[in-house]
Amino acid sequence: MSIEETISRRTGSGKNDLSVPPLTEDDLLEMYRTMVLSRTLDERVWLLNRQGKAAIVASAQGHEGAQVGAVKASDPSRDHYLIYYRELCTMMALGVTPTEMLLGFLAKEGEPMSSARQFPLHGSMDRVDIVSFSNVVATQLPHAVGFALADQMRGIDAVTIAYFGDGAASMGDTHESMNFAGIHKLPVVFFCENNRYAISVPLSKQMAIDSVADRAEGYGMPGVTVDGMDPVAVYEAMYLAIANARNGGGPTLVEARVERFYPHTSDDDHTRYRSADDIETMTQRDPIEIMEQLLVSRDLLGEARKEQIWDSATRIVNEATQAAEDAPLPQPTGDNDIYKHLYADSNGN
Amino acid sequence: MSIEETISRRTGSGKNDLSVPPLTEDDLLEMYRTMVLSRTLDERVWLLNRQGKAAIVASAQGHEGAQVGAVKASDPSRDHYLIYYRELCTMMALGVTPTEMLLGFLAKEGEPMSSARQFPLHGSMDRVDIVSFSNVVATQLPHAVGFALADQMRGIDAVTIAYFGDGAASMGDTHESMNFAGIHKLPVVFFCENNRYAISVPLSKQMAIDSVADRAEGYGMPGVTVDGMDPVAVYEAMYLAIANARNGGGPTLVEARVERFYPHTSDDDHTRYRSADDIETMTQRDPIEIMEQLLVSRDLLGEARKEQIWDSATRIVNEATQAAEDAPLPQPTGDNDIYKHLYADSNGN
Amino acid sequence: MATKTVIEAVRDAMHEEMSRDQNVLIMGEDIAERGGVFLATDGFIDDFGSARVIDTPLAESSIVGIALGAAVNGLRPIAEIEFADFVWPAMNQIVGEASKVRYGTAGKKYAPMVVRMPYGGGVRGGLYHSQSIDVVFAHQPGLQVVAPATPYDAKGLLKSAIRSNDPVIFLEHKRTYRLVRGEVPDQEYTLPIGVADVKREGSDLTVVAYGLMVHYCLEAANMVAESDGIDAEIVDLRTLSPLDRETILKSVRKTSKALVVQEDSLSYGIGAEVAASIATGAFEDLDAPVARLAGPDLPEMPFSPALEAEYMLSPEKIAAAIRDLAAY
Amino acid sequence: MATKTVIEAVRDAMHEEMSRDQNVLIMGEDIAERGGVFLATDGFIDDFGSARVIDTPLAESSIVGIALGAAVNGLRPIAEIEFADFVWPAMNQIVGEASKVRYGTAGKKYAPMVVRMPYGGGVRGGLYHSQSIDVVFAHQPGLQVVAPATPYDAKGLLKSAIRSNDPVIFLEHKRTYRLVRGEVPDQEYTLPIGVADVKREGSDLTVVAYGLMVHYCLEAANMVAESDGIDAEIVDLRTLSPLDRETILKSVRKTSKALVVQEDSLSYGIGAEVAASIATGAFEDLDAPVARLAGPDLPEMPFSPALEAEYMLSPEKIAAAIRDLAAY
Ligand SMILES: Cc1ncc(C[n+]2csc(CCOP(=O)(O)OP(=O)(O)O)c2C)c(N)n1
Ligand SMILES: Cc1ncc(C[n+]2csc(CCOP(=O)(O)OP(=O)(O)O)c2C)c(N)n1
Ligand SMILES: [Mg+2]
Ligand SMILES: [Mg+2]
Repeated sequence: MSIEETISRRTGSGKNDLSVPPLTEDDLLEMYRTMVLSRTLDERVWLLNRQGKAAIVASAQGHEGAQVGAVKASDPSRDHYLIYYRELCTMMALGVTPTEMLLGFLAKEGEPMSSARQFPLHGSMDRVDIVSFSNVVATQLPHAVGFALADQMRGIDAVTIAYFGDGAASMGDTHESMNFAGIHKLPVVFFCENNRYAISVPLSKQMAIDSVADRAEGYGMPGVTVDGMDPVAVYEAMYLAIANARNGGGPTLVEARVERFYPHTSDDDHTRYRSADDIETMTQRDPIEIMEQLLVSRDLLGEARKEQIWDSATRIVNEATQAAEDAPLPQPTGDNDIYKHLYADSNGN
Repeated sequence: MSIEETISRRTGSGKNDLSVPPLTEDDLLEMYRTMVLSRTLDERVWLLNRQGKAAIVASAQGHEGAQVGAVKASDPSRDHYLIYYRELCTMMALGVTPTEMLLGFLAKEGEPMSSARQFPLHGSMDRVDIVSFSNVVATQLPHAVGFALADQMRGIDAVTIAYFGDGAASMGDTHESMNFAGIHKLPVVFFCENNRYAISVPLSKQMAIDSVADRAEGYGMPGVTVDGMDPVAVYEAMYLAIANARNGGGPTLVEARVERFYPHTSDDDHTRYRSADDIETMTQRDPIEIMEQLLVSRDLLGEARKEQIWDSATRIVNEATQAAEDAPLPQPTGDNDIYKHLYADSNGN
Repeated sequence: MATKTVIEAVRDAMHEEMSRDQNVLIMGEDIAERGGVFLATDGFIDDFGSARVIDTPLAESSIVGIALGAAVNGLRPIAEIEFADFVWPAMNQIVGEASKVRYGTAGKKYAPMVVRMPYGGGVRGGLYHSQSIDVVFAHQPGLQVVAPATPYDAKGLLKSAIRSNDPVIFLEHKRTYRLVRGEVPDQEYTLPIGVADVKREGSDLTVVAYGLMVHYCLEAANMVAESDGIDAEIVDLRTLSPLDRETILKSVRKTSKALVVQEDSLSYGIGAEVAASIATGAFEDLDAPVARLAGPDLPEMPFSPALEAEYMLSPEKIAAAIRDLAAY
Repeated sequence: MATKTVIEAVRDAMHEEMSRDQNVLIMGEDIAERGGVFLATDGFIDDFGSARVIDTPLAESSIVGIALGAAVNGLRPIAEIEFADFVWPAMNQIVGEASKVRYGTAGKKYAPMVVRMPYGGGVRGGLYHSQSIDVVFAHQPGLQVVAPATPYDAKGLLKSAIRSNDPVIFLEHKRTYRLVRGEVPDQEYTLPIGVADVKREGSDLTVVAYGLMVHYCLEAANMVAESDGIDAEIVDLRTLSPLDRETILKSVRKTSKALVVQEDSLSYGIGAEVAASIATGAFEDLDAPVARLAGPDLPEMPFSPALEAEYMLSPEKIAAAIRDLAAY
């Protein structure tokens, strides 16, 4: 069944109400640039970690296509992004700068999400509604549902995207959230980045089924699985899900099948639990290469432009590294007083 | 799809491996007697509650067919019953006496499950492995899965039945338990008594789907819905599920559609939230009458025998009431010392 | 002034705040048509509609987690947990998440929400309808924990809780719901969170308590005044966190003796912090060791009446402890 | 005697018990092929097989709840929670359920299980990899709560925990895992749960601590001995519940002064019960108010190094508190 059919069957809307605007050449190039920038920055953070400068990194490598496709389908000026730790490319796509990201990884002063109180990618952003309160897996799903409930109640036209992994699908919070969203037909899209592993636990020990999307029916919502290595396929699926949510059609569960190219985090060593074969084959498809092939096939990318894009990314990341390394570590005084922001002040702020 | 087909399709066993032994005349009469006894005792407890003698009662009226059918399909000499509070008829079918039950409702000395420390039906029995540790909805589901895991690991031939309601289906614990049982193909049957209400919350506010059994697919197990007002239908479905579990086929989710004839508990008033229509129609089918019709159609029940069975139940319940009323309330000394059974003694007991 | 019960005061506070502020909503089990199992929201569904009075599925973690998301995104949800005993599945969303929103975003996001729940024993609730879960919340900075004893306090504090821009755990002792009556002003008022209250002035010793125990302590104080001429001062904590150490210490510095009373089991309970704070803060003033009277260190309160009574404190038990302390 | 780290001692204890008793199994996230994120179960999958070393789904409530069911039905499960910060979703199954099995069945059923978890800060763990969650367990009668500081204690106590017929919460301070080394006997031994240990004898004052703080206190004691000639006695609680008040009081009666040190935030923490127990139990002996040194009342430990250091106690901060108390 096509994604249009799956969604329209469940929601009762006509299939023809749902159509996906094709991506322009600029869109495609921008997506590619973002993925390249994310990959370059990601590599840099691993380096900084190995140098003892970045305490921890959870890599988005292999997830970039899914992440850039999902953001492209959304509207950053009004939508809410309840991310988890593996969303480096999502952040890039939403316009967070490499310097801002690196301030997070190096826990430096000026870090925008939590003032370096939290792990990288945790806290919230001001410019775009990116939110990730905690490291506890799946807790963001009920939060996302609450965001959507608040919007629905006040008639605010925004969609909330709840990001999570295949491991997170096992948590009780995931079940409770999807159930509530289904009952109230809330404008939320559950976006699962299924990379077949939760740290070391493979999918077969995480669930007795092959596809997280198969759970959607049990919550009265459409569930679709998409090739997460293909940014355009993810864009299309997410566009339909988001459009449907925006039109009052309720939630959708979109599962993007991706690969986690690196170990779980910089503290992990995946050779302990992944077979050589598995490691070898998982990188045979790379979302960046898939995007390159598309661009090449459309005559949008030649070797020169490609080199220029990669070089530009390196330059940007170099500058960002410099800026972040130069930034001071926050000292627990003044604005960074650790006693600040415990409760609202007397003005309620 | 038939229940045989559903189960065999999922588990890969041949349909013909599964067959249900027909119930004998004695079986049917015994089931009827148990239901009548349960109904009579249930009525009595409401009376005792209205007289201020029983602190609380959650009625099984309307659930008796499902409960008696499920027990009939199991083997009390080895199976485990992880019940919840609404299992009065399950307890009767498992051979717990009306006196024992009434000692629980009146919180009297000699109460067999918790020595009157807990609400009625909470604690555990010695003769049959009936267990219900707590009032917190759905917590018994992971316990049941743990029971089954322990049996599976040691090659013990026992099946665990996990009882729960439609409301309990929403809890995270339910999701996590079914997921684990599915992965490890554990010998557990999830038995949902769906009475369309969780206290006052109707099914439509509990889930966006019509049938709890539809969730089973998402855990890689068969899910079947059965008319819970028909004891024989429940027996058959549960027999197949239990036999399949015993044969290593793994878990099944069996949903029995029942009606809750009385308010949630003696503290509730369902006219606040159920329409007159709903209350009127829900009692139009009664599991006891359905059983009577079956018995009559098989020439097993005439008016005289029927009267004798009901009279006998009343006599038994009268005697039990007397015995329970005569029993003393436990005093916090000696065996009922409230400091007892906090931790094991020095012998580990 | 009208005389109200605690449950009426709770209902009135929510009704007034929901009428006053469109962004206040209430969600929980059985709160809509049923009006709540204790009728705290009786009639709300008619007055405010199903968008603002939401019967949730039976799933506490999501009740709190969804309320939290809605709070951060602009609403002021009141999440009702049907009994405090059932809040454990939601502990992660309360203690783990809600408490850290403001802190963990360095003030950019915050969660104006109230989690209400009936707690406490002496109602034949057995192991799972009698629990005191207060210290688990009180231990977590970032939460405010309120536990009123009277209709007046309940109403004024609940209104403040709903208006607070940070999460409040609002603990209602279920035995006080209909048992305790008191005067409540007709005109609107609020009471500040974080301020204890001297419920009886006295000169011989200080008794610190909260919730139902305040009433038992007041009864006990009357007993010992009559029988032994002991003049006890009763401090009602009202807010468990942040703890108003100042009011407690002021009283103990005056009386030089302190008894801390708590319904919950003794060890690591609310009374431990109160007693420790007194022992350190009023060291030079104390004429006797700080005494604690609490439930026994048992998993919970048993069901059968005499067993429950053995577990539960009573005015008589408190009076005996007061006499002992006075005699030190 | 061999020198081992804490994590090696933990691993050895489990390995020995699993070899000794077929009914012991371990379940948790990443414990099989991965050998645990801290390698506590390194190699177990090869030695004991996948039926006894179970990689669970990412679902803490079920990890504990299933372990509980298995325990009641005859096994001795060890449930591993990957980080203590992630135990909150399982709180209901631990505090609500496991603690009450024996009590609520009047002794007919019981739950021989251990829930192990790495806790504590000073590891750049930020808000969600630094938490001390000890008091929430210690407050619940029916649980035993163990928090060793040394390899010797960790091994002996974990073996006892696995053999106990009632649930044990076993708290391993993750910063001690590789940092702390110590002698461990080659022959088999167990240590009794519920018994505190004097880790340093001294005459001037008593310092009570547990976990990582024991080592910081020992360092601090050496500092003040050298710099000020202060002779501090260090009591390591080892078990938080049941609390060994006797050993604590014996020490304080000797020294007449007490400092209670706790990494966790101050209010309603473990130290409150210890301080309150001392203040009451040793009232006549105390020459100074019981002092408490603890983390600040903040939601959690921040991530950036200087912020973390500001939150976290250190030997220097403890030494300063010892000097203050000695000078009282
Ligand atoms: C409740 C909880 N349990 C355990 C952890 C430790 N942990 C962090 S990430 C992770 C695996 C998550 O896997 P998945 O959801 O598939 O996301 P992925 O990392 O593969 O993108 C685990 C177990 C946690 N953070 N929260
Ligand atoms: C976790 C939890 N939340 C709330 C309650 C209060 N409560 C007791 S029974 C019940 C409804 C259960 O409904 P269902 O599972 O459908 O079973 P039924 O009573 O209809 O047989 C509720 C909400 C509880 N016991 N546990
Ligand atoms: Mg994954
Ligand atoms: Mg029901």
